[in-house]
Order: sequence, then structure tokens, then C-alpha cells
Amino acid sequence: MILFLEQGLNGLQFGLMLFLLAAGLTLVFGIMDMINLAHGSLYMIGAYLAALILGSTGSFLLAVAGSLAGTAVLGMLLEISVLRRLYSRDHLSQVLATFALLLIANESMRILFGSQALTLNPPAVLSGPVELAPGFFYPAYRLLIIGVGLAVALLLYLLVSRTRIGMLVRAGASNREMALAMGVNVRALFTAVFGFGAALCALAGAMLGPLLAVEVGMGEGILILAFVVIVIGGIGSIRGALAGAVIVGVVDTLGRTLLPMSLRTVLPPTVAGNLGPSLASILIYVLMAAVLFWRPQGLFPARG
Amino acid sequence: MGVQLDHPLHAAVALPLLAALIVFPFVVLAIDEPFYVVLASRILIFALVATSLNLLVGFGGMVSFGHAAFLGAGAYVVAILMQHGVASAWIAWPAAVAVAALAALAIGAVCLRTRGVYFIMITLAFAQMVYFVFVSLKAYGGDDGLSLASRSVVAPGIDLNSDTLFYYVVLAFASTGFFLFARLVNSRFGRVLQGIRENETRMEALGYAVHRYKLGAFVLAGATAGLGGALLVNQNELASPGTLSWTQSGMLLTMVILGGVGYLWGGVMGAAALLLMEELLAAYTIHWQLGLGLVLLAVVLFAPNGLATLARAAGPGGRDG
Amino acid sequence: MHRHMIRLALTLTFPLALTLALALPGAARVHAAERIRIGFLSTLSGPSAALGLDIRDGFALAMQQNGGKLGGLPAELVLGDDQQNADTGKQLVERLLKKERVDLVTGIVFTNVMLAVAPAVFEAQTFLISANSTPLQYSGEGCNPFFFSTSWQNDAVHEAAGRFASDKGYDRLVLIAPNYPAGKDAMNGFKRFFKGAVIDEIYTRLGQLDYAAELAQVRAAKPKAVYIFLPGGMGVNFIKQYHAAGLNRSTVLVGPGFSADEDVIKAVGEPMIGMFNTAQWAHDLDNAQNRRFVADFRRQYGRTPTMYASQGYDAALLIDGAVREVKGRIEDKAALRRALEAANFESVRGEFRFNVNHVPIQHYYLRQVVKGADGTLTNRLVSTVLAAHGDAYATACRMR
Amino acid sequence: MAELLRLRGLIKRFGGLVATDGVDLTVQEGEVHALIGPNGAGKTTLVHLISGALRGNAGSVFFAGEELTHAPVHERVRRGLVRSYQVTSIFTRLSALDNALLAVQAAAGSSMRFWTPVRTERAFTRDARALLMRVGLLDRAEVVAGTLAHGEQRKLEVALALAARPRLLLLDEPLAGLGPEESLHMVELIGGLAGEVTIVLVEHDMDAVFKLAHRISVLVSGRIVATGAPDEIRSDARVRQAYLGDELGSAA
Repeated sequence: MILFLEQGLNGLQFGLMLFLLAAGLTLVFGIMDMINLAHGSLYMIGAYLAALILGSTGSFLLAVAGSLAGTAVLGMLLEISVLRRLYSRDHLSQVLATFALLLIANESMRILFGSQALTLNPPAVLSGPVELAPGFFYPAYRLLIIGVGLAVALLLYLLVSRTRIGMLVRAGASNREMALAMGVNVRALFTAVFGFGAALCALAGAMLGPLLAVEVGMGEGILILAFVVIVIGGIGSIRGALAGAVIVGVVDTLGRTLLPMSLRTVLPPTVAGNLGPSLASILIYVLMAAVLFWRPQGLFPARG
Repeated sequence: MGVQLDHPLHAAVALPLLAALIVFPFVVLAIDEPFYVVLASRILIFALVATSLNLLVGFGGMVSFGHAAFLGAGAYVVAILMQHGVASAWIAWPAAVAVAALAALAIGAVCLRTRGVYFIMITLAFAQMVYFVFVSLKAYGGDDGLSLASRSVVAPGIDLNSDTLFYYVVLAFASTGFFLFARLVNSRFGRVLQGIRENETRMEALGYAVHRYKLGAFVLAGATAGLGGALLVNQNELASPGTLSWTQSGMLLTMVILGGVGYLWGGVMGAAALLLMEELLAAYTIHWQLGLGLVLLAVVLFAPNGLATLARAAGPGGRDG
Repeated sequence: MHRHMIRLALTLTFPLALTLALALPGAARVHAAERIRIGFLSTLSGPSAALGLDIRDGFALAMQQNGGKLGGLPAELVLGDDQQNADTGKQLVERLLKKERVDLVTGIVFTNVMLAVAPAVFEAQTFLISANSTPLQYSGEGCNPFFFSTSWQNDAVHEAAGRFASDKGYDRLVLIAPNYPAGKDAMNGFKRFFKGAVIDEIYTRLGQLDYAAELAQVRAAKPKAVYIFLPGGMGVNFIKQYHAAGLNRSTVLVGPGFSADEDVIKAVGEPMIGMFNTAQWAHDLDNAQNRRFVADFRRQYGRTPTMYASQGYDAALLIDGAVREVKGRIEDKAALRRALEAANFESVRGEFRFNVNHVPIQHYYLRQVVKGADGTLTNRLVSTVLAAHGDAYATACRMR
Repeated sequence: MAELLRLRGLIKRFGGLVATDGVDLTVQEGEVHALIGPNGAGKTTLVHLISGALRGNAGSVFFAGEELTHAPVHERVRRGLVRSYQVTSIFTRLSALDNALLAVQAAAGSSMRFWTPVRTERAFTRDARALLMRVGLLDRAEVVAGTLAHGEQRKLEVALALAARPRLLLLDEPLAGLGPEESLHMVELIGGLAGEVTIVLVEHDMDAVFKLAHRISVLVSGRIVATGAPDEIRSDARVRQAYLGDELGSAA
């Protein structure tokens, strides 16, 4: 039972971090109809910025704040300089141009910070476990991540459902032409949305840096997962991104434990040992293909 | 901006190029640089694979982000058969093509129900599935990949382990494949594909069974990539998950756009340009991918039709083609 | 139209012309007889780059102490970064062998790269001095005259760990390794010498960095000890997360030497204290060569060497001794092979001799991470676990 | 005259909205049957249902005695049930001739042929030029379709539909957006076709409808409220009511 509880929390923690990436990605995708493979690079850059600031100031809070601000500015510069030219282009051009940005970002980080992974440590107070229930320890830092993730999800919900900017964003995601027609300042709106998405990436990068490692290429695996999330959730939908992220997080985490365990009860151990991990690793892709096949618009489509 | 449906293969271009490729090993061996035979084989293999992807992306309008799956499937079939003692190219290579074609048939049947962005995403998802399946197959090397004991056996006296001989085998496949491709795009089938790229709904209303033609192209391209995989695994003597990774799919797309989407020579030019650029830049810096990224970005932003068009644009009376 | 086609033809022959342009400067290159070129193919970037860099630094230190020479010949290192990727490794080794024409290949860290590149090196009749990966494929039936290892057979440190865990009475144990062949081999090595019950074997993705799911599984299994085979960054993250999850309060963590080496200690910090690990070498091993190596390494690079560094250092010394013995005539492969087999050099691990499969027969030690007198964390040699230990595969080797 | 197309109880819902609500319609071989109705009556939905672009929730489609309710678009086209589009759907980046060539090729049997270049199939070029001539676009054959004038594009649209050698041609607002003179040309073109092929004409231009149609069906709120000869329709009270008098009155 504790195993399920702990794995559920792990899945939630993973899912919420995925959500931070998926939220920005889905907005850019939904509003600007833009596939951005370089989204994961912003996550990487955010993590490197956090590592840099943490290394020079020693303050975790400062690192997170600085990385957020820095990456947001960078993201907006990127939007103004390059991405803006791609909105009207076909998806193939977008894929390749942002693939190019991804290569450029990777090599730039390698030149600036070297090839070796940087390992950060969480603030000392959070480095140990918390006893949630008698005998049930859970890492304090992961709890913090869950808290931050939930807070951002709530904030986003309020922002999108209660503010004028949010209304514009929603309108844009469900009907781009309408948003263009409202066109007070669509260009500025796009830039702002992009900067905001970049900041969310940086938050994920800064939060996960101490838990994982800060390294070149760290954004790619999580980028693919974020794509899976938004396709499952429905492109352009924040609600879909949250649901999709938690589904992917929980399915992936539970699948890794439960699939090999349950296979062992029905199959010989060698077969189960081979099959289990492979099934677990493709589980979310099967899920995504199934969603695309039966509900191509995703679980929570933004467009009517 | 108009588009031509005819893509003539000029003998005045193709034959001298073929002749140059035939004498190429003599030249580099004469100056004692056998490494370039290996490099040229690699370029030819990728030219074939990129051309097959160009058939999908450039001629059929299907932006597949999972073409590496078929490349890798072909490679793994040869390696797995070799592990089970089947070294004959006569069995292993057709098997690689057949498995890749069947995989393309199954994956295509599902993916082609979707369009646009969703097609890009679902092909990516399937490629990731194939990738993770092979990564977790410990019996076939898992993350390590699967080494070949030697190159495939063709016939007594023909030893593919000779890089030069292998080059000629690759050249034979690549040039034949390219010739067939050139026939294909100008045939009725090729016209239909291009029509689908231009206006799929209209093609359906004209009475074309659009899905069938798209699936046909998907299977052909997958099978060709499978052949490329069979050649590549012989070249590398290794089938590795890297061949299946999504960045490999990205690199194949990069070749196509560098060379020219929807141009006869696009795949060939793109493969040559990318691999030579890698060779050239890698000699100067380990950060060669920075250069690649900048070039790719520049091409997408400023020369969206790729290298193949530069030649035409330069020509007097240059036309769209 | 005609001119237009000529232009197209020119464009198409451009790649060919470029290739020739690339090739020509190489053609002018003169093959110097009086020097030795070492192809150093290693993992120099990515999460496990520290491993390759340590081997490189160890190797380079030995060369430097020798005045830039190996066996009296001016030596040149041709570096290649395989990025822990077998494909990349294979392409690089083609270049090293056929373009750079190196005389020896060394530096390979990971078994996936080793398995991909070794056949090409053997085929080119070039000696491959492994400073780390020593897979069973080249230890038993598939042993090869061109393969030499200055490290340990892939299973051996795990065998030592298995013996140690048995001796300690850790009778309920969970094993964790990446889901790839070397992971399976390592676990088999451990189990070969472990007499207690393995209650669970968990296989993770290679390169995985988040172990939350696996840690929950360990917690649920309630073992006495956990043995990990997680090289490079994987181990660093596992150990950090293991402590963050509070598992250290109930369960003992045991690892191979490289999971508790100086680089890992530096990255993880305090939670490492007390961790037992097994290795064929320790920086406080008491012999003259080792004292010189450790002191010079610290002076040169400002850090304590790891076992990888020691293996790289020994690889250079092995080459140095053998080339000296053949008086620089490295083209005489038979003589060079005999000289390598003789292993006439002072190893940092003390006595050094090759088994029939060109893998060392050596002692394996227990080490423990402690806080030194100056407050820094470091490994301390505790005892010898396996003395003059060969490996499980050598008997199957019929060296040609 | 034999019955060519019969719709029985066709229902199509979009969510809660009922677009066609049990449409029954019979089209006789050889007639020009116009389909009129106010905006939002469900005309376009009905065209999609007949052509196969949409599948109904209930009801059936019979064509030349065969049930085609579940047949995909291309099979209906093969049997001679062909449509044109309200919003011009041509290959805008291709020349007019290439447009016609693709249409001609579609009617020439399977295109699963991989070897012979289409360029060398002389019959295709001949038929394609004949097709362009028929709609009066032969002198514009080499022009990129997207750069043709709007009226010419509409003609090309009709040409594409004609290439399939239709038994029944479903024309979805062929006059939409045309100027008076272009309209006149188009009405002439359709009138010329009327002898050779059965036509279902969906059109807002009542002048054209009453000029061309043999029979007219009126669609209101997803139902056929009346079918009859032009004169009967003009005098039908329900139709007048549905159209609020204006349009029909002025046409009459």
C-alpha cells in the first residue's frame, strides 16, 4: 500500500514537472500553430542558469528567480529574432528550424559549460526525507517540487480563466483567426506567451537540476515526453496539458514498477524480465498512439 | 509560385556522376586514402535513405518524423539473423526489406489516418516505440547494440569485408534505387503522390483512393529505408539503438531539407552535404553541430528549397521544378 | 537548357570535388617512422564524461612523466569522443585506423562502445589496450591476441563485492543495474560469489537519472542491503536520492569501487560516509609507483585520482614497457605482442601479470569512504577480499 | 426517365445540431435538379452526404440502383457520382493543364503504375486539352491555376469534375463570387452539359436556377419542404414563407 502511495507521489511529481514544459509548449502550439523542438533547450538553459547562479551566490531562491527571469528574456529574444518568422511557414520548416536551434543551444552550452554534467545539491534543509506517515518517508525536496507544480497549475488556471490576457490566450488557442482579428497587439501577445512558456521551462529546469543532473541534451528526452503530454491532453489546452502530464507521469512511474511485477506472476521470470522493462518503456507511446487513433483532438481539445 | 510535376533525370548529369563515382575508389586508393571509400559508402547509403524520405515528405507531403524506425529495423534484421547464424546477404537483405516494409505497412495504416501535426507526432510516437523495444531487448544487445561477426556473405570469392568491394555493392544499390525513384516520381503513381501533396481532398474527389496511394508510398519508403539499414549495418558492422533514435529521424529530415524538399536530387544532395559538412567541420572542432545548426537554420529561413534549387536558380532560364 | 544542365552537373560533382579536396592534404602526409600514434577513443562528453577524462588524464600523466615519450618513441595522442554512443565510436575508430593510422587504440570506457569498435581494431591487426571495459566476449572463447586489459574483467569487482556481502552476512539483498548486457553481467558476477538470497533484481534504463520508482520498490522489499552497478552519473544520482528518501536509515548500500570513487564522493558529499566498495586498486595502496602516481596526479590536476585514472596510467606504462622492449620496432606485431604479454612495468597496483586471456590476475580490495584527518571525504583501504584473482572466463580462452 | 439518385431519410447531426433531418430526395436520369434553400438550411451538409465526404447518422444513399451509403468518396466517383466544390478546390500551384491531367489520369484506371512516365502517355495530354477546351480554358493551359481569374478557376473546377465522366454532377454553388459576365459564361457551360449528364445544382442565384433546372427541391431547416417543376415551386406557399417572400418574388 505504501508502495502505491509512494509511487503515486512520484508519478505526480514527475507529471507536474512535465506539466511546466507542456503548458508552454501547448500554448505556443495552440496559439501560434508552431512546433517548437527547441522548447526543451529552454529547459536546459534554465537549468544551466540556475546552476551558474547557485554556484556563484549559493542561494537556491536566487538561482530559481534568476533562471526564470533570464530564460524568459532569452525566450522572448528568440521569439522576436527567429521564431516569429516561422509562424506562417509549414510544419516541416518549423520542425527543422527549431531542430537547428536545439543543436545550436546544445553546442553553445557545451562550449560555455563543458561536456561534463554538473551536479547540484538541493538546499541542505530539503536534502533529507520527511516522515509523512509512521514509517513512510518521502524526500522533502520532491514534496517541494509537487508543491511548486501545484501552485503553478493553480496560478495558470487563474491567469487563463480570470484575466484579460488569459481570455486572449484562450481565444487564440481555440480560434487563431479570431485572435488575429481582435488583434490589439497580437505580436506582443505572442512574444509574451513565449516568454512565459520559457519561464515555466526554466522553473522546471531549476527545480529538477538538483534532483537529476544539469547536462547537455537534458532537454531532449523530456521534450519528447512533453509532446506526448500535449497530444494526449489536446493541443492548445492548459487543462489538457495538466491532465496529460499527470497521466503520463503516473502511467510511466507505475508502469515501471507494476508491469514487471505483474508479468512475473503470469510468465516465467526470464520472459517477464525481458518483456517487463520494454513494455513499461513504450507504455506512454502506446497510450499516445491510441489517443491519436481514437481521439485525434486529444482528451481535452481546445478547439471546438 | 508554380510547381512542375515532371522531374526529368538528365543523362548528361546522371551518367558523368555515375562514372565519377565508379572511378572514385581508384583515385582515393591511388593517393592512399582508403578512409574516403568508407565515407563515400556512408554518403551513398544515406543518399538512398534520404531519397526515400524525400518521396514521403517532398513528393507525398507526408512529414514523417519516424523514418529512422525503418532504417533501424532493416539494420537489426540483418544483425539478428547474423546472430542466429544466417549470414547470407541473399536471405538477410531481402528479409530486412520485407520486415521494414511490413512495419511500414502496419505503422502507416494507423498513422495515415491522421494529418498534419498529428501525423508528425504519431510517426514520432511509433518510432519511439520501436526504439524502446530494441533498447530493452537484452538478447539482442539492448542499449549496447548488436555487433556483426562480419559483413554479410554474398558468394564465395566476393568478400564484402573489403571496403572497396562493399562500396561498389552500395553504389549498385544506391544508383539503381535512385534510378527507380526517378522513374517512380514521373509515373502515374508519382503524379498521384504529388497531387495528394498539393490538394488531398481534391484528389479524393477526383476518384483517387488517396489512402491506398499514401500507404503505398509509405511502404515503399519504409522498405527502401530498410534496405538502407541492411547496408548501413554492414558498413558499421553494428546495429545500434542510435540508428533508431528520434535525432536520427531529425537528421534524415535535415538532409532532405538541406538538399531540397520535393526535388529529384534533394535526398542525394542533402546526404552528401550533411555528411561532408560533418566530416569537414569535425576535423576542426568537436563543436561541429553548432555549425550544422547555423547552416540548417539559415537554409530554412533564407533558402527554404534547399541546395537542389541553387543550381537551377543559377542557370539562365532557371525554372521552378 | 544545355548550359543549365551543365550547371546542374557541376553542382552534383561538387561533393566529389570536395571529398578530393579533403583527401589531398592527407596524401601529402609523410608517415614518420620514429614516433608512436595512440588512438585515444573515449567518452569525453555527457553524464559519464568524468570516466573518460580520468583515463585520459592518467594516461597523459604517464606520458608527461616520460617526457612525452612511450618506450623511447615520441608519442602522440589522437583523441576521439565517442559520447558513449556505439555508432559514433565505430565511425571514429574507422577514422583513427584508416585516416589517422594510429599504432594502438586505447581509452574506451563503455562496453557498448568496446563491442562496436573492437572487431575493426582486431581486423586492422592493431593492439587494443583497454583501460576499462573488459567484456566477457573478449575474455573467454572470444579472447583475442590484439586485446589487452589494464583494468579488470567486467565481472571481477562485482565478484569481490559478492564475496564481501556474503562475509558481512547481508542475507537479503536487492540488486540494481541498468538494463543492458554489461548490467546483467555485473549482476551475474556478484551472484557468483554471493551466498545469501537476492530478493529482487531491478533493471533500469541506461542513463536514467531519476530513481524514485526504484527506490520505492526497494523500500517495499525491505532488504538488508542494496548492491548497485550504476556507473557514472547514474550512481551519483542514485546515491543522492537514496539518502534523500531516507533509505540509508534501514538499508546498507554497497557498490563497486567506481560508484564510490573520488569523483562520486565529490559530487554527492556527506551521504557517502561509510559506504563500502570493492576495487583492484586504492589511492592509499602502499607501493612506490602508486605513491608517485597519486602525488603527481594531485599536483598536476588538483584532485585525487580515481580507479579509472589508475587504469589509464597503467595502460600508458604497459605500452611504454612493451615498446621499450621491442626497441621501438612497433611494426613487429609478434614481438610487440610478446612484450605486452610479459607486462614489464611497475603497476600502481603492485604486482601485475596477465592471465592467458590478457586480463590481469590481481588482488581485489575492500575500501570504505571516510572523513579524512583534514575533513575531506576519501576512500580508505580496508582489506583484501580476493587475492590473486583471475576471472571466470579465462579457462575457456584458447589464445591463438 | 429512370431514377439515378435516391436519398432516404438522411440524418446528420453535429453534436446537438441537426443539419439534415430525414432528407428524402429522388433525382431522375438526365434532369437538372436544383437544390435551393435559405442559408443554414443544410444544403452544403447534404452535398457532403451525397458525395461521401460526410457519413450520415441514419438514412441511405442509392445511386444507379446500388446502395452507396457507406462507400468512400473515391468509390462514388468511380461510379459516376462526382462533385465540384463551393470554395474552389483546384491544385493552385500547378498549371491548368496539369490540373486537367491529374483529373484525366484519375478516370484512366489504376494509378498503381510505377514505371512509365506520364509525360509519354499521349492520350492523357490529348484528353486533358480536350477537357480544357470544353470549359474554354485551352488558351490558359500553361498558366499556374492559382493565378487564373476567379471565373476561370471556377471553370477549371467544373472541368476537374467533368474529367471523371460523371453520370451525376453535383455542383455546389458554381456561381459563387462570379461577376455578371462570368456568371453568364458559367450558366452557358452548365446548360451545355445538361444534355449529357444529370446535374444536381446547389445555387443561390435564382435567375440561374430557374433558367437551368428541370425540377427544384427546397431545403428548409434540414428538410425537403417541396419538390417540383420551377413553376410549381415559384407558386408554393410554404416555399414563399420559408424564403420570406423576397428572393423568390424578385426572381419571379
